[in-house]
Amino acid sequence: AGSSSEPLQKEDLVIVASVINTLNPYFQGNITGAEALGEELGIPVEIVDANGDPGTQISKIQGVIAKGKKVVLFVNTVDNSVVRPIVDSVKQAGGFVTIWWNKPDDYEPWDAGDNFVAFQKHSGVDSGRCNAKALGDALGGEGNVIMLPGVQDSTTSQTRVAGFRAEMEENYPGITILEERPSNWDPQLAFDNSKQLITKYGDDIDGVWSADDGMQIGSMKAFKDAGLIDEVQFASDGLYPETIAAMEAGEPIVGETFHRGYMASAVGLYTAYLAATGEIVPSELPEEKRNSLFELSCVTPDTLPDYLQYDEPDAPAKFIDELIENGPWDAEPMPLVSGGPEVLP
Amino acid sequence: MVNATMQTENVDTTAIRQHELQTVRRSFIRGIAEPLGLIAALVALIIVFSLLNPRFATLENLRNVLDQASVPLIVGVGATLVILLGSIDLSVEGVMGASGMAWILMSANSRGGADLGVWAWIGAIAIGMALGFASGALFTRLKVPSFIVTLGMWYVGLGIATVMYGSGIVPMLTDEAVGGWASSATLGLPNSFWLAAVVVVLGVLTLRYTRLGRVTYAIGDNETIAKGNGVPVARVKTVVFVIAASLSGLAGIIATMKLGAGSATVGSGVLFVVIPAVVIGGTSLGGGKGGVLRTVLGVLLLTVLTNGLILAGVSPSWQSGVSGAILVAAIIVAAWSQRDRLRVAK
Amino acid sequence: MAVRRIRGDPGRRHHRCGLVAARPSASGEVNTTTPPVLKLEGIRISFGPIAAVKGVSLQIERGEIVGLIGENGAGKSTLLKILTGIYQPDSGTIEVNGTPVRLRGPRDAIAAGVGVVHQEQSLFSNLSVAENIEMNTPPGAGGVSRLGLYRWRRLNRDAAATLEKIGSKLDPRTRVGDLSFVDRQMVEIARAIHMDPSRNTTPLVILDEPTSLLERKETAILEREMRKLRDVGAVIFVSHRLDEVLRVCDRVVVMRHGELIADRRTEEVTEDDLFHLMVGREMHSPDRRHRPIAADSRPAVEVSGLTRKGKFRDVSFAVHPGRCTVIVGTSGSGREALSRALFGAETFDSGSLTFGGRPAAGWTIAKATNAGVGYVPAERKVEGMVGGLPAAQNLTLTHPGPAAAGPVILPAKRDQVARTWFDALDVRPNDISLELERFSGGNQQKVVLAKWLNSPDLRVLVLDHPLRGLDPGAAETVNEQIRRARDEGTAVVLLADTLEEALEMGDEVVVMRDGVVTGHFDVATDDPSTLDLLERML
Amino acid sequence: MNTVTPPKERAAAPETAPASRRSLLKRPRQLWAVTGPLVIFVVMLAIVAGLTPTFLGSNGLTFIAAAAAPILLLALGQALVLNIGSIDLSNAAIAVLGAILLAFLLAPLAAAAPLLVLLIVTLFGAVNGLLVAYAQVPSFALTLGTLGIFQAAALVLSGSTTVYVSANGEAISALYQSGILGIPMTFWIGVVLAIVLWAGLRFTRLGLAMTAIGNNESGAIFSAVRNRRVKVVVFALSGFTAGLASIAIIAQSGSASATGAGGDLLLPAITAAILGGTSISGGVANPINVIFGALTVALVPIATTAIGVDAQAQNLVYGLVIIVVVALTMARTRGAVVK
Ligand SMILES: Nc1ncnc2c1ncn2[C@@H]1O[C@H](COP(=O)(O)OP(=O)(O)OP(=O)(O)O)[C@@H](O)[C@H]1O
Ligand SMILES: Nc1ncnc2c1ncn2[C@@H]1O[C@H](COP(=O)(O)OP(=O)(O)OP(=O)(O)O)[C@@H](O)[C@H]1O
Ligand SMILES: [Mg+2]
Ligand SMILES: [Mg+2]
Repeated sequence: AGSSSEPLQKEDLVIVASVINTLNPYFQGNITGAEALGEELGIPVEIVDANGDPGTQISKIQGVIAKGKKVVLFVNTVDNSVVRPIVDSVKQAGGFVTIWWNKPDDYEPWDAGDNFVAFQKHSGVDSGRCNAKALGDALGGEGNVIMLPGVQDSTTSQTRVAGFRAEMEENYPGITILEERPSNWDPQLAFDNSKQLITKYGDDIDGVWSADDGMQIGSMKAFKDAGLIDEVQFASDGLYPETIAAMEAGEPIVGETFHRGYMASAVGLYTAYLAATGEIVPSELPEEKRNSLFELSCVTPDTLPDYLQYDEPDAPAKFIDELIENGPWDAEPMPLVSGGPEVLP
Repeated sequence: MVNATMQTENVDTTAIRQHELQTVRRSFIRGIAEPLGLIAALVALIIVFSLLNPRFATLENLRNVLDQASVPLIVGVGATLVILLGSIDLSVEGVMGASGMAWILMSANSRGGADLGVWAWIGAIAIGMALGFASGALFTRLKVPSFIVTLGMWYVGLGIATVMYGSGIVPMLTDEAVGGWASSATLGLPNSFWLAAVVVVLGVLTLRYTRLGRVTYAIGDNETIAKGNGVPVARVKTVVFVIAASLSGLAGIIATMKLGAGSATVGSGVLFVVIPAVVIGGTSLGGGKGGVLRTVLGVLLLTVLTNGLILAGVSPSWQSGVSGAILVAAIIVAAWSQRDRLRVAK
Repeated sequence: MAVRRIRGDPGRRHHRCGLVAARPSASGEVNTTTPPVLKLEGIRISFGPIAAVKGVSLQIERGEIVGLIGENGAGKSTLLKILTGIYQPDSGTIEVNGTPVRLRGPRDAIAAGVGVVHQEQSLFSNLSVAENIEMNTPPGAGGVSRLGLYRWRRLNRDAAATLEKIGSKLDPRTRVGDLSFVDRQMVEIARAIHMDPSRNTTPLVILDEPTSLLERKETAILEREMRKLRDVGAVIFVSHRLDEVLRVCDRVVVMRHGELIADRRTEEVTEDDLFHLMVGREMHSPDRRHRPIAADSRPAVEVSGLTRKGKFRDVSFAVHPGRCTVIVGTSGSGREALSRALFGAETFDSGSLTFGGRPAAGWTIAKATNAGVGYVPAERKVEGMVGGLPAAQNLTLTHPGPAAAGPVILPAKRDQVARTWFDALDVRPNDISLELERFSGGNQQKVVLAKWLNSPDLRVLVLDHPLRGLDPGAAETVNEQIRRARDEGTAVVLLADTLEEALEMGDEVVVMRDGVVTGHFDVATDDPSTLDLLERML
Repeated sequence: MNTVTPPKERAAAPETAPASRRSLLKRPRQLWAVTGPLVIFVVMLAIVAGLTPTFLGSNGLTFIAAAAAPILLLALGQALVLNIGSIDLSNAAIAVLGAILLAFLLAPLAAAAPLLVLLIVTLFGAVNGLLVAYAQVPSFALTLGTLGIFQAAALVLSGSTTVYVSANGEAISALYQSGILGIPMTFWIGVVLAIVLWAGLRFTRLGLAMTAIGNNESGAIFSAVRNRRVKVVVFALSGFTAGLASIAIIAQSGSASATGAGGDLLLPAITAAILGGTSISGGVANPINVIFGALTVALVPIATTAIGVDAQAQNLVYGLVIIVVVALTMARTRGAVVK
């Protein structure tokens, strides 16, 4: 029983951002973005920590919905099983939701109606390709690489892995992928796995790819401890502040991808907000604006300075100004690139 | 009525003596049979893995295995004490997170703040002790099963770490010397292992030579009887929980130091290594039977297994299954000879 | 001091007249200077609605051995648990050696010099004999631990010395779990009398039914040891074996329904007097009717050449319906293992076991039960019952009879069945929904027995020390039930506590020693004496 | 000399009141044991409703019941296992494996799929039971091992990816989407099962045997209780309820994956069973109260959010609340040993 036809008033709204946990810079960016947007729009903000658990994510969101205000919701999903129940609840309560990163393949926003405003993400394949290119070039097209994916059945990790492997296969035939060790987005596990792989392959390893910067931090420490840090090149996704510091300090990180948590939540929430206030009618939007892939920038040590501006203290506010001026699909530096679903190579 | 008096002075005790000798011998054999089985299993694993990958049997890998074993060993000593009581401590990962995070924030790190040096260690372990004390006190005073108290304390520890982490950047160790201490070697073996070895020795001595240790066995065997013998049961249990949590805190520091970065989930996965290790070692979950050295064997077995499976190239998807199957096989083999129609195994 | 009024007991006088006066100790000297070792005044305690001890006053002098007797559930153990600090009385005062004490816990009692052997075994089976003996010595005081560190050699030496005192040569390093039942009881006694010599308290040693698990020779050792304790302190001795009490004690006090109702010097009373005081009726004279084997009867159970390695060897006998065979033997004779083999609780290696002519193949408890075998184990609390379940559930657990229709339990019918048995066996309290663990030992035993008697077709009943811990009145009731079952055609195999019991109950007596049968008597025709049996046992 | 009072007649002995008169009201402890879990849930719900008045009006109960459904189903099986003094650490993993199987099988088998899955997971449970009973190993260690095996099976079977129900999912998802009194059917399945199990424990010989084993297994063995078979049945039932939880998972999300919904329910389900008054050392279980235990477990995270606890402190509060709530509902007896 959706009630999407009547535009909602600001006073009736609450901005809600649900994150997987609060323990890494990306998820904290999600929170920052929601808070900045709330301030700009003058709408109260609630943060929901899923604590890494799908059940908790669903029930906490439902708890917020049950408080009564109409939700403008951004969900960084723990996994794709949470999407249907969350959308159902939001729909029932007449709120609006944008889902980020994961959703079931067979479930599209337009199947659910206007309350499921959009599904948005950055391309994982692009991220993997970006890293592969940087690593391949840094190694001069020759060498052995190990891979540290995230949680094995996460779509995000799987697309990044697919992109990385495809790029290597197509353009860097001289590079051998020694082994893939899923490290569950966990720096500690990445550290342990790297140690084991170091013992297994010793100085045969020339490059390390991690599916996110958190794991890369763990992996780099293992190579440091083994005294091999100068013989290995690293590439990963996320460009965490820690990674920037490391790159500036000259550590061997050759490739990164740039995207920011605050941008994702701001874009997601703003899209939902526009639908809530009736400024857009989701069912009238083209499919690419409802299942969307946003731009992801490749970063190398040379291009790093271009991106430092986005971590200045006032960057979120600036980005939100840009967002409100140009709309959710044209905000630099993450305009819409294409519609989903993402095609695996 | 029978003859009221019987000559007691000249009771023949030779049969009793023989019986005693038998029992002493029997218990001695039983005492070493189980660990021998474990050692045999460990040796078998080492041989198999060495055949599968020659890199397995190298000094470098030995260092690696010992380094990896250090955190579960330190935690395992505390877990053994708690399990000997017949209780269980699930709070390990939470306490590790809280202490590790406290330690890195009080040491020289990328977020700045004061570098408290030794005081960082003391402060971080104190947090562990406080959590252990809370567990012990809630457990003994409110009589809530340790399973639940420490489950709750797991979340509390994780919560404390999360709150300390706040919304800043990831705290990274800035002092390379500190960051590298755990994994660098003294006398050919990693420092973290030496530290774990000290903890293990202290654990063995505590259990063997202190009243606390002996009373821990007594409580695990039968708490009601222990109370009847004037054993201060509540106090002993609380102290054991404090020791266990302090060791978890120490392990949290070591793990954080190794990682070089603050992470609330620095302990993730440790619980599910340590408890199986204690159990495989042969310490009974019912309490009263087992010991620290057995846990050492259990930890080494599991660490070698993880390491060996990776070196042998077993697919990650299969890994938990292979470990599980080996755990199942190990406990069945260990228990097989003791099967009896009247035996009660919970 | 606030004395709580117990319902139905308004303002009862404290029974202390005549108890306070100093009396000569057994060793002959009159003790006028030293205060009494123990003085109790108006001790009361209740558990919810149950008033277990109702105003007990008692005084014990140095050098006395006081027998404490009473029916099951009279409150003996409860009173003694107050003395050992396990329960705190609702009201009343305790004086030890002239000074009032509050025993807030076992440690206070130990510090006051009270040692105890509890009715239930209370040793740590995973610790060594020495550790068990030393366990309740306060740390530091005895010197076995210094700065919290154990001194093993000292510990073992001290424990060995104490063991020596009671004539036991157990190695103090043995794990208690590896000991036999009897050895464990010796360790318990050693612990109770193990007092720290450096403290000059007058020890009070409490022995709560220490002999119910002991064989004759151990009992004799214990008696000797109790007499020795007279020289240094005093002893309270609880036993249901009245002959023993009369033999060893200087004075006997009798409890009934939580009160002290009599206090006698042992010279003045007979077993019959004590029985009357305890139970309130005359002792029945032992019923020695023995029943011949019916001409056409086939044995209900036939054991032939039965062997289990290390336990028993080549045992043969048969029991006919309506007859009772008693197996006697000392500990280690293998009779216990044999009785368990009959019930399928232990296996056997060779020989054969036949029930009603059918061989017992792959014998298990389930098969035995189906074949109409019942078994009352010696370790009642552990094996005999499910303490946490209500009595009615325990009673109908194995053979529900009308209490169940197929797999479904009929609660009303079940309660009816249970009530019938409660009335028949005079189980007290008469509350079928009370958890069985809350009944006294004798009453528990009645329920355990009823569990088997409720079988529609009980062919063989194996009883391992069924009177263990029962007061003489309860013992009579239980014996009556056993006889009744026998008279109704059940074959009974009984492991008796005493040789008298054996001759009273048995139609046949099988004597075992070291796992083999050394004697086989038909009581009616051979009329063996206890000495005949003893001869073959030792 | 020294006769203090004359021996009294037997009949004069004061006895405890007969059973009929020992009503619940006279035993506050027992009354609390029966009603505690319900009271705790209602009180917590009232607090949440008081702080966020719209909560009950806007489907709050529906959400709680929906979140509680898989927890309840797992907790019911766990309560049975705890009741015999064992523990089943693998049941949540079985639920995940079952969900993956169901997602695969629904399209080809349609209505037969849930039945087949229930059969398979019941067998998994029975294997746990067979090993515990006949190899006589501690269930904690054994199910910890099989937990690893089931997890690996889930990963391998699903190819480490999410498995979607490609057809015939409507009937199953209706269990989540439709309901009675606004409460989804998945939860009602749990309620019905709880009532059946409650009656089974109290009014069948099998149920009595289970409780007897949990109370004193040796005593039960000597009372000719078929302890091993009973254990196999109990673990099989735990597998069966895990299968029902698989159905609830598929009903809710239409897909399953090895690390997705369900796997994290192990500890919440144990907590729910204990909150429902189940003794962790065996011999006490009341499946009906497990319903309220599960509801409370589902309510706690919702409540922390509703009360407005800061996101970063939610773990901390969750941990404390669980301890306090269990402390309040625990069945305790004087002098009982708590491990
Ligand atoms: N913890 C308890 N809770 C409730 N009732 C109890 C408790 N302990 C003892 N009782 C009751 O108090 C009464 C006295 O029990 P007690 O064990 O002292 O008897 P006893 O004289 O030692 O009997 P026995 O000869 O069988 O050992 C009994 O009715 C018993 O059921
Ligand atoms: N596990 C064992 N291994 C080897 N010998 C044993 C074992 N257990 C008992 N024995 C020996 O077997 C013999 C019989 O023991 P058992 O326990 O059956 O006698 P019992 O039943 O205690 O006799 P009773 O009924 O008179 O007390 C004894 O000599 C005992 O020392
Ligand atoms: Mg008694
Ligand atoms: Mg014996």
